[in-house]
Parts: sequence; C-alpha cells; structure tokens
Amino acid sequence: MSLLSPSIHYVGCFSLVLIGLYVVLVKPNLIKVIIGINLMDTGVNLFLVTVGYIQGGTAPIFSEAARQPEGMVDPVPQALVLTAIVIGVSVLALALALTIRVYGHYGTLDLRKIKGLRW
Amino acid sequence: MVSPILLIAVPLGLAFITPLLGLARKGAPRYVPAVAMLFNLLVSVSLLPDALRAPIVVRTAGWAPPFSIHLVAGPLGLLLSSLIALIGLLVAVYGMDYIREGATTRYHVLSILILVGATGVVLTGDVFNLFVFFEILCISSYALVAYWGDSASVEAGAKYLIQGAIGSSFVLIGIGLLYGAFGALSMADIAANVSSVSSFRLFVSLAFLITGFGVEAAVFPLNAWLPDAHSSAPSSISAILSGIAIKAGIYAVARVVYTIYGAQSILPFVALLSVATLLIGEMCAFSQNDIKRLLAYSSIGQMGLIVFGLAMASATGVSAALFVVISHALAKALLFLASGYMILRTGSREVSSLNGMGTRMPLTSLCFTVGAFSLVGLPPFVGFASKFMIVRAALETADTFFVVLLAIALIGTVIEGAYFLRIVQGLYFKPAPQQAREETRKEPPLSALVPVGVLAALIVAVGLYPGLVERALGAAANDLLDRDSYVQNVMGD
Amino acid sequence: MVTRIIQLLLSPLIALAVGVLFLGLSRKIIARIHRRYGPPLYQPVIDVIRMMSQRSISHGSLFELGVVLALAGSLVTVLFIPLGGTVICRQNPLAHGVLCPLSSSGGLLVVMYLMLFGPLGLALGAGDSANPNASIGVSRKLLLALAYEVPFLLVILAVMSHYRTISITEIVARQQESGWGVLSVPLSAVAAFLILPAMLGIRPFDLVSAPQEIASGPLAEYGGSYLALLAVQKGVHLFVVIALYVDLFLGGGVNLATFLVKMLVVFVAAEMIAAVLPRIRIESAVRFCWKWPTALALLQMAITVLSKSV
Amino acid sequence: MGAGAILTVALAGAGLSYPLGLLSAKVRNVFATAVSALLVCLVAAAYGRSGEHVYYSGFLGLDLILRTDALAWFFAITVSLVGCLSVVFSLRYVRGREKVSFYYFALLLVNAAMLGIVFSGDLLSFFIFWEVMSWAAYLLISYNRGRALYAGLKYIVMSIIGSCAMLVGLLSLYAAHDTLVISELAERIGSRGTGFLLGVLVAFSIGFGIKSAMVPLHTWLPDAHSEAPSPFSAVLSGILIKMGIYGFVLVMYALVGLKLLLGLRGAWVSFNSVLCWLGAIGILIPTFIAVLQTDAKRLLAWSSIGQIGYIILGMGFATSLGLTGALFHTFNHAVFKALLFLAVGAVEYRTGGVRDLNELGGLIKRMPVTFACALVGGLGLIGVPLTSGFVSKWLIYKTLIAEGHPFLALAALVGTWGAILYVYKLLHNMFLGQLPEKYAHLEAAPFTMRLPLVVCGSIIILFGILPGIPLGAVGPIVGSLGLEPVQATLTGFGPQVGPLNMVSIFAAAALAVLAVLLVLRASAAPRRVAQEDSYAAGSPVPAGRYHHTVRFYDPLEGATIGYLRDWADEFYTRVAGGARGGFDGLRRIYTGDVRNYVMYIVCLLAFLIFVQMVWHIW
Repeated sequence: MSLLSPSIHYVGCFSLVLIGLYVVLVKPNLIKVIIGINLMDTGVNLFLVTVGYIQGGTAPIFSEAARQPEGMVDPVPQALVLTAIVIGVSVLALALALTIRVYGHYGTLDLRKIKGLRW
Repeated sequence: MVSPILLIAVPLGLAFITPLLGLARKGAPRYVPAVAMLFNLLVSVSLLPDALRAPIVVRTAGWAPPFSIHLVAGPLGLLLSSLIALIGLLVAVYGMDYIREGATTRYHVLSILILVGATGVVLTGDVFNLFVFFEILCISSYALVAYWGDSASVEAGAKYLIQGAIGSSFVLIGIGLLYGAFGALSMADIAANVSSVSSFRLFVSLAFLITGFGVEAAVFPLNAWLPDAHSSAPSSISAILSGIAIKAGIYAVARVVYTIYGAQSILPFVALLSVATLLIGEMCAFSQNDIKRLLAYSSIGQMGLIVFGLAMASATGVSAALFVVISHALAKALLFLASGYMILRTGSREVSSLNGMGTRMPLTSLCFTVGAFSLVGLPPFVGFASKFMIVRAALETADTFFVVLLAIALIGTVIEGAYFLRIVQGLYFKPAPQQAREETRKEPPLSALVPVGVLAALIVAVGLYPGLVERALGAAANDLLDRDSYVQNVMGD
Repeated sequence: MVTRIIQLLLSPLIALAVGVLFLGLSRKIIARIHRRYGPPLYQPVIDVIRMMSQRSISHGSLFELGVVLALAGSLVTVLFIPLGGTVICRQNPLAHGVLCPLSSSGGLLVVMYLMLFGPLGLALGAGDSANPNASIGVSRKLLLALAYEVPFLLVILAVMSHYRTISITEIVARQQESGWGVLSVPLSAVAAFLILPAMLGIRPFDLVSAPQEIASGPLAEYGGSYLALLAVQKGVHLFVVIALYVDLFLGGGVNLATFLVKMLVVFVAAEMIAAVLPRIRIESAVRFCWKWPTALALLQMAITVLSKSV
Repeated sequence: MGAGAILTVALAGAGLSYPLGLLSAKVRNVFATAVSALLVCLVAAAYGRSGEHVYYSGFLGLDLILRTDALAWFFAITVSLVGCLSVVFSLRYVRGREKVSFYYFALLLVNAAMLGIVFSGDLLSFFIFWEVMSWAAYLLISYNRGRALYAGLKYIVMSIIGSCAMLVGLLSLYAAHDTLVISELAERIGSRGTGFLLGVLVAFSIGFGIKSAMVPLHTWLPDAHSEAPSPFSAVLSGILIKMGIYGFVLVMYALVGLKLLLGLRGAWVSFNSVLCWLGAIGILIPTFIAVLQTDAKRLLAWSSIGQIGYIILGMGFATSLGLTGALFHTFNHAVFKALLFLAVGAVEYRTGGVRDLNELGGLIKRMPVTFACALVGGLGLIGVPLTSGFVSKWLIYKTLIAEGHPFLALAALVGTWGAILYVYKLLHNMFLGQLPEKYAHLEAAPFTMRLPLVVCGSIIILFGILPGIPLGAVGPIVGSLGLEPVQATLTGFGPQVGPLNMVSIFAAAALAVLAVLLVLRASAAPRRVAQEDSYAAGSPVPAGRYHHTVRFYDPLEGATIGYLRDWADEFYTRVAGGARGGFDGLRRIYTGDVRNYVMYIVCLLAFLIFVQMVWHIW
C-alpha cells in the first residue's frame, strides 16, 4: 500500500487536513480558525484509522466470523484515534473557553484586531 | 529499586487528588506540587547512577517491546527528569506564595501536569506516548498561560493554543505515516527498521515530526508563540515554560532525528536553522522594553545555541548542548522567578522599572545578576562552562561550515551580553523611577527567596565544579547518539 | 680625567660666549641690512650684566625654577654635541681630541630630548605667572616647535638612517671620511636650513615673543636676573642649533676654530635671509613648516630608505 | 606555593571585603589596604621563583595550572603595585559615597583577576581570569552612573567581542593540539601550518587588541577611562590595558615562539609589521586627539592609547632591544599614567568633581605636592631624560632606527611632541596660571591621596636615573623568550647597546642647575608678588578669569580638527545604530496575527519537503 498511490481514503483525509489548514490561514475569525483546527484534527484522525484499514477487513475481534488475524483491520490505530479524539476535544474545549475570554476583553473575534501582543 | 514509572504515576496521581485535598483543607493544594516534585527529584537522582550503567527499560502490562508501551529511563531521560524535578520543585516552592489570586487549586494541578508531561516526554520509549505526554504538557501550559485572565494572557493563550494545535496535528500525521510504514510505535523498533523504507516517504514523516515538535521547541520560524506566552504567563509558569517545556520539545525533536531516524545528514540544515533562531532571538530581545518578553526572546536565542550543539552530531557537541540545557534552565528559571517579584512590587514590566532595584531588593537583584552573567557566559558561572563547551565542540568538528556558523552564533552572544548587562547596570547604577520608591523597598517572601537563592547557588556551584554534571552529560550524549545500543537495550538480547 | 673635566667646563663656556656673541651679531646684521649702524657686538653682554643687577618680581617657585631648568637644560645639551676635532678611534672619541664631553651617552636621541628642556622650562615658568600673554606665547612656542619638529625629525631620521647610527660623533666621523652630509643628504640639508629660523626663533618666526602683540609672550613677567638668564639661554640655544647643523651637514670641524667658522657662516646666512622677512602668523608658520621643508625632508628620507634597502 | 598563595590572598581579600564592609567601614578600609599591601610584599617575595603546579584538575576535562616565571613576576609586581596605590588613594576618594563595599570588592577582584591572568599556566585559566577581570571592571566603570553607564556598556560589549575571538583562538589551539597548557602548547604548536597559526594569532590579537586599546579597537577606552572613578581609571590605564600587552607577549613569544612568529609573512606584509604599523598609527592619531581634549581624564585616556602604541611598536619588532623597551615602557606607563590619573583624581576630589580643563587653573598654589608629582609624571610621559620614560622610549626609538624603519620612528618621535603639547596643556590649565576665586581656599590633597602620588613620582625618578634596576627584571624575561637579553648596567647601557649613562646625564644636569642657581643667588633676590600683580598693558587685571585656557592650541585645532576624528568609533557607532535599526525591523516578523505564525509553520514544513525533493538531503 504505497503512500502516494491514488487511494481515495488518503485523498479524502488529506483534503480535510488541507481545508482545515486553509481555514486557519485565511479566515480572520477566531471561531472559524478553531473550526479549521477541528477540521484538521478530524482529517488526521481519519488518516490514522485509514492507515490500519484493510479493504474488506473485519473488525479486529476474534469472533465466529473471523478467527484468523489476516483479514482483520489493524486495531492499534483505532486505539490511537480514540486517544487523539479525546485530546482534540479537550483542546477544542479549552480553545472555546479562551475564545469567550478573548471576546470579553477585545469585544471582537477578528484576529486582525487581536494584536495586543506583538514584536 | 524503585521503578521509573513512579516518576509519572505518583505526580499524576497527586495531581488528581489535589482538588480533593483542597476540599479537605483549604491551604493544602499549594504544597502538593512541591511534594510531587521533591519525590521526583529524589527518585530521579537515585536512579541516575543505575541508568548511567545501563538504561532502565520498564514494560507495562507484561508485553515485551516492541508491542508494549514502555518507558526507557536512560541517562538522558533521567538527567532531564532530574532537571525537570529540580526546577519544578523550586518553582513549586515559589508558587506557594506567588500564586494568591485566581483558581489556585487548578493552578497547582496544572503545574504538576506540565511537569508530568515533560517527565513523560523524556522517559517514554514509544512514539505515540511521546505524543500523549506532549499533549498533556501543551494543554496544561495553554491553560496556565491564560491563568491571569487579563487580555494579554488570554490572547497569548489562544494564540499559543492555535499554533500548538497545528503542531500537534502535524505530529499526529507524522506518527500515522510512521505507523503506516513500520506498523510499530516503539521508537527502538522503528529505529531498527528505518533503512527498510524508501527515503522520501520516510522523510515526509520526519518533516512532519520535526515541524510538529519544533513548535514546542521554539525553533525558528516556529517560535512566534513563545514571546507572547512566556511574557504573559505567571512568572512561575514562565520559568517552567522556559526552563522545562521548550527543552522537552527539543528533546522530542532530538529523539526523533537521532534515535528514530538516525538522520544525521539533515543536521547541517538544522544547524542553519539553529543559528537563525539564535540570532533572531537575540536581536529581538535587544530592543525589548518588556522584561519578560526580553527574557522570552533570550530563551529563543539560547534554544538556538542548544540546537546548534545538537546539530554537530558529535559526542562533545551533544553533551555541550545538554550542558546548555542545564545552564539555561537554571539561569532562565532564576531570571523569571526573580523578575516575578520585581514586577509584582513595581507593578510594571518595563525594563526601566527595574532601575535601582539593587538597593530596594538587594538579594533578588544579586541573584538576578548572577543569572544574567551566567546567560551571557561569564565565568565563574555555569553559563561560561556551557558556552565554552559549545565553542570547543564546534571547533573540534574541524568543519569550516560549523566554524562559520559558530562565528555567527558568537555574534548572537555578544548581543545577549549587550542587553543583559544593560539591565544589570540599571539594577545597580540607575536611579529608581520617582513613583513608588518607598513601598517597593521590600524583599520577596522566603518562599521566593529560597528558590532564587538555590538557583543562584547552583549556578555558581556547577560553574565552579562542572564535574558535578559532566559524567552524566557524557552518558546522556551517548544515549542520544548511539542508536544501536539504544535499540539493543530496549529490544533485549 | 683632567681633560674630561676641562672639556666639561670648556664647552658650556664656549657656548655661552659664542651664543651671546651671536645675539649681538644678529642685531648688528639686521641693523646693517636696515642701513643702521646698530649696537656694538658686545651689547648683549652689557645688557645681561645690567639686568643681573636689577631686582625681579616672582610669581612663585616654579616661576623661578622654570628659568633654571631652561638654562641648565640648554647648557647640558652642549655637552652632547661635538664641537670640532677629528675622530680617529670611534670607540672612544674622547681620547682623540673631539670636544664632546658626554658623547658616550645616548647620541642624537638624547640631544633631541635635551633640547626640550629650554622650551619646557620656559613654558612652565611662564605658565606659573597668571598672565594670559605668557600663556599665549607658550602655546605659540609649543605649536611652532611641533611645526618645525616634524621636518626636523625627518631630517634627523634621514641622517640617522643614512649613517645607520644614532651617535653624533659617529656621524661626524663618517662625514670626515666620506664627504659632508650636505652632499650625501642634500635635501635634508636644505630642509633643515629652511626651518633654521623657526628653531632659532628669529624672523619670520619671532612670533613667540612678539613684543608688539603679546607683550613679549613668555617673557612678559620676567625681569632682572631671570630675564638675563633667559637671554643667555637664548644664546646657548642658538649655539646648540647651529652647532648641530654644522655637525650633521657640514662635517663638524677638524678643530674648534674651523667649527666656529662654519657656525658663523651658517648663522650669518640664516640671519641675512631672516632679516628681510616680516613676522608671520602662527598658522602660516605651521603651514610653511609642514609644506616645503617637510616635503623635502620626506623625499630625502624616502630616497635614503630606498637606497639602503636596495 | 608562591602563585597559589598570592591568588588565594587576592581572591579571599576581594570576597571578604564586601561582608566586612557590611560590618564596619573602617575595618573594611584597613582590610582592603592591608590585603593590597600584602600582595605587593608577596609578589615581591616571589622574585626569581619559577615553576608550575596544577591547582584544579579536571575542569571540563582540563587541568588548570598556575605558573610563575620572570614574565609573570614582572607583570604581577606592576599589577600589585598600582593596585595597592589605587586602593590607598580610594580610601578618601570613595568615602561617603554609595556602594563603597561593592567598590572595594570589585576593585580587589579586578586586581586579583589580573594577578590570576599573569600567573596562569594554561590558556583556560588565563581566559577565566580574563573574563572575571572584564566583568568586574565593567561594574566599576559603571560606578559613577550617568554617562558612565554608556561607557561601561561599551566597554563590556567590546570586551565580549574580544573574548569571543579569544575563545575561538584558544579552542582552535585545543582542537588542534589537545592541550591548553602553555608549556605543552609551545612544544606542539609548530605542527600545524602557518595559515592556521596566523588565524589563531589574529583571533587572539582581536581579544588582546581590544583590551589593550590598540587602534582601531580602542574606542571603548576614552569613554571608560574618563567616566570611571579616578582610582580605577588609574588601574584601567595603568594595568588593565597592560593585560592585553601581556597577552600579546605571552602568545607571540612564549607560545608561538620567535622562529614561527617571524615565519608568518606573506609576500608584502608579516604579522609583526602589521602590528608595528597599527602601533604607529596608534601613536600618531590618538596623541593629537588628546591634544584637542578639554576633559582632563579624557585627555589622559587618549594619551594612554598613544602610549600603548609605543609598547606595541616596540613589542612588534621581535628584537631584544624592542621587547626590552616595550616591557620597560609597560611598567613605566603603568606608573606615570596611574600617577596622572590619581593626580587628576585628587584635583577632582578637592574641587568637587571638576575636570574640565577650562574651569581650573592656578592650583599649584593650593596643591603643590600634587602638582610636583603630576609634573614628574608628565615629564615621564613625554620621556624627558632623567625620568624612567626616557629610557624605555630611547630603547624603542633605537630599535626603530637600528632596524631601518625611519617612518615608524617618525611617528614615535612626532608622537612625543604631541605628548609635550597635551602634557603642558594638562599641567598648565589645571595647575598654572590664575587661581580662580572659588578655589582660593582649597585644601591640599589628603595624605592618603598624596602618598601614592609621591610613591609613583619617586619611582619614575629613581628608575630614570638608575634604569638598571627594572631592566634587571626585564632581562631574564627577554632571555626566557628566546632572545639575547640586552646588556644593561645599573646606570644605563654599555657601548654594545647604547651607550647610555643616565647617571652622567644626571650629574651634568645637577651641576648645571647648581651653577645657574649660584649665579641667581649672586644677584638680587626676587620680590614675590600676588597673582593679580601682572602685566595687563596698564589695565586692571580682571579677578574672575585672566587665564588663557580655552582652545589652547587654537591654530592646531583649526588645522587638524577635521582629520582628527575618531573614525573607528564613528564607524562602530554607525554599525551599532544600523544593527539596532535592523533588529527593530526584524522584530516585525512577529506581527501579532496568529495566522501569519501558522503560515510560518506551514512554510517550514513545505520548505523541508522542498529541500528534500531538490537536494535529497537525506
């Protein structure tokens, strides 16, 4: 499974990452930037899952249907993604909390105007 | 023998019972960080001699590497965790009285978490765990930067968070790529198989990891968050961020480049970046009027020096860089802590408000001076020994490239000398500003004086007897450079 | 030993006599050029004797000591300058009739330094009187000295490098063997002649003690015996400078008589040129000294250095 | 034993003076004086000793060594002597000012560090003491506040530049030869090519040149010397800048050695000749800048740069005559420049901080001893015969002429005339002429201030008449550096060098003075008059100001002021200003907009990948 092979999963998740990045780079609204970050997170999580995905594989559970590990999806990325999602959520929560405070101080969410700290 | 895992488990546990303690007794939480770090310090130091002989590998859940999640407490990890515990302990003592307003319990919890995160980063042997500890470190520092809740700190926190989150995403992408290529997360396992994968594909993951960890390591051009965050955080947190957190970032980058990839050939490029970091940090610091922002920029400069040493890829270079890590951690923590009370007393962060402090807060000023002299690299302080080692290492490479970079780096240290010594002049030889001259004539409480004094004493002691840390430095450098024995130690037989 | 003591006493006395006589001669020459009769040759002697009998004022001990320093310095200088005689054995010129009691100490460098004592003593003494005229005169004196010292040092260095020695007796001896300095270092000789009036303090360089402008400058406050001593000092200084010129460029003298004749020729020549020129400003003096004499001396030195290194 | 004990005493003295000062000012003063005097005795007792021993093994894997030899002793005695005198002078000078304990601590520390420098047997301890000296001096220069802060900062920044260069130099040696012990390095140093050696020497020269104020690296000195407290100016000018000279001698002669040193030449120039020419420029231009100064200490500061030029000139020649002259002049300059700074300090002390040459005058009436000593110092500076300065300058001139460098000799001699101008200006404007009304009741300098002056003055005269005493100490140094020592007699030099006999000159001068005095005695005694009783063309003498000081050398100033600017300083200032502006511009990359910051992050990632794709760095 080559990284650069035209694989729709990878295109999909990297598109998400790029869209997120685009939002972060271009949108001046703090909320939108946070949304962008979240989009990126989602893309990355998707990517992690995709890494362990096998076309037509089953869930990595030893059950009636599958007793051999060959046909199973790699379980490790899924575990990782769970952790990453938790982290992502906590970052998101903190970010939104800070956004409220920023709005309270500056009365705006326009990043072009939130420049109290520079140079 | 105690297990290194206690270094993480005990503080983590303490962090989570702190709020409960707070419920039980109002004043209790403020002592918890100190207790946790004292424990860590004792354990790390007691483990260090063993680790110098052979790294202590801790397997969890009964699995053997590469499948398990494991800790590798090698000389480098334990050296850094001792440093973290030491600085953490002193800052925790300082924080007992310094932090009086706001959600103090949460402050103490988060401050333990930062330190636990940093300890985890330096001890873990697993890429994903590296990421997790890294996130613990980052998230708690985002929150602590915004602790005061005023506009500057909130803004700094938000900006830091955005950049940090981008960095974390990059790290995660890098880890995903690595896992895709090797199907493993243990650093040793990956390291053993690196040569089996095509180099470009590997490089992409390396680039993502370097960039991602580099954000925390404050390498140019990823360091824009640092001056904001360091200057807006409470001074105790600035000390931790500057003394510990960015070092953890550097450690992560170094581990990735040296141990996982063995990518020595990109180091000249890193050296270029490091010198750029150094120069930009010092240049920006030069005309700063805000003392904490100045110290923050100076940290960027010192990070440049550390990365420069690491980029030499020689045993002397790496141990010199680690020496700078130690000397900078001591000195910068000292400076942030000392300036913390000066700022508190004068109510201003202007450099000029420090004028005349030499008579108003003599002991604090003296310690501040010691720290500044050490950073400038004047003997007999520890900064001299570390600068000496960096220069020696650069010249021993006998590589024109490094010698030229060294010359540029030395220009940076000259600039550093210029602004720090200007401040020192201000402390002693400039008249205090007119307003608030009498009421600021007061030394900080003992809980602040003691850490500051201990740091100053350490700076002098290690400066006079660099032998105190030298042996550990050599072993730690070897830990980083010698991939094969790292792999062997972790994988067993 | 006895010869040495005699020499030690003799040469300052010669310098005193000849120097004071030269002062008189100077006045006579100028008078004759001005179509006047002029005072007798011994007029300065009479003046000195008269002034010695008068009472002076004093502004302080340095005021007095300055004069002593100036005269003593000039007299000591004489001891280092050969006043004629043939050098046969260079190691010990004393034994062979060279009239130079202290030739064995330091050579030209010492002479140059000892020539400082005159102006320095006068400057210190005059400075101690709280008279701005004196200070202005001293300032002019020192500047003028700086002005002529640049070409003079070039001249001396050219001569020293040409003969590769700093000993005057050695230089004299070499000239007596192989031709006068005026032939071997001609440009230096010309340059030195051009600055001679400045070194002697005669016109057009008499701006240091210009009576009409600054009330005789450093001499303003001096009177009586001090003025007398200063007049004598001027004579001795004149003697030293001319004698040095003769030693450096005209091959010294085989004996005292020829030496004095050469000195006379040089002095009269310098005085005759000087007598027809008006006094110039200090700026002009500096500019003059740093222009032609310096250029000539520099050229000669370059030639000397190049010819020696080839 | 010797060097170790000396250093222990020196460092302990410095360290203890501060806590003692907290207890009692009197105890501290006595202690500081006692320590500095003890140091002089200890150093003097170490005369002729030699040897080296390790005092700290394993500092960063290196052994630190103390070494005693003739060269070290010579500089050590100079350091301890001037240090002691300046401490004694300080007793009154700093009394009643702020931070006096700190002052003594720093002063003793500077002296201790300088002793450490000269007794260092390896380049690492040399460097450590060097740096300690630098920062202690920086603190002391800043002591006077106000403009002194700028001076101190300028000094320390240039020092750091110099020490960076030195550090590179000495660690290059270490990288090449694996040792920093001087005696071991001296054996191994030839094994690398001359290009390497030249690079190392240039690096060291930058460090030493900055410290010794060699043109064009001198620009810190005029500010620092004039703004520092006067006793410390004496230390700065007398001995601290001499550490640069010591470094030059050590590295050029003891380390690299004569044979290699003379081999360092290209087609046109050699290392020495460049040094000599820098020395000559350093004599000429600073001397005439000194003539134009109106601040007494600034004048002396520029004069120091000029005198350093003589030393470098003599040292650069690598002949025994030149080196002897340079070393002797080092000592002489230390003594007479210390004397002059202390004299100015005494005047400053009594007049309440006035050192503007246009404000003073006539002080000879109030401070005769100070004047007499300053006169001796000034004459020594000029190099008038019968002062020690004459002998050393004579040696240097003689070298220049004997080696066939008349142009360098011209610079040296013209510099002497410049020295006459500024010395006279200094003495005249401060001590001679009219005593202003406000100073009419000034007291003479206190005893502890006069004592150092008299000691220095006596040394100048004594060694001027009997130069054999110091030359006896210089001879072994020259010998140990691989040159034939100059044959000196007690009274001067024999015929193979000179000849020069100072005693005969002294005798002749004494006789002449006696004779003139006798004549004077025969005539009528003068009548002492008041200073107002002077010739003013019949007008009354104004009481306020009747003293010609302002623009004393007006014609010279008019002619030269355009050329006599401190080009180097202007250049550095411009560079510094430009750099400042550049730094400020650079800071703007931190725009405050977080999206830009994210852009930087993405850019680095893209750049890394781009670089890999194009150059395949991994």
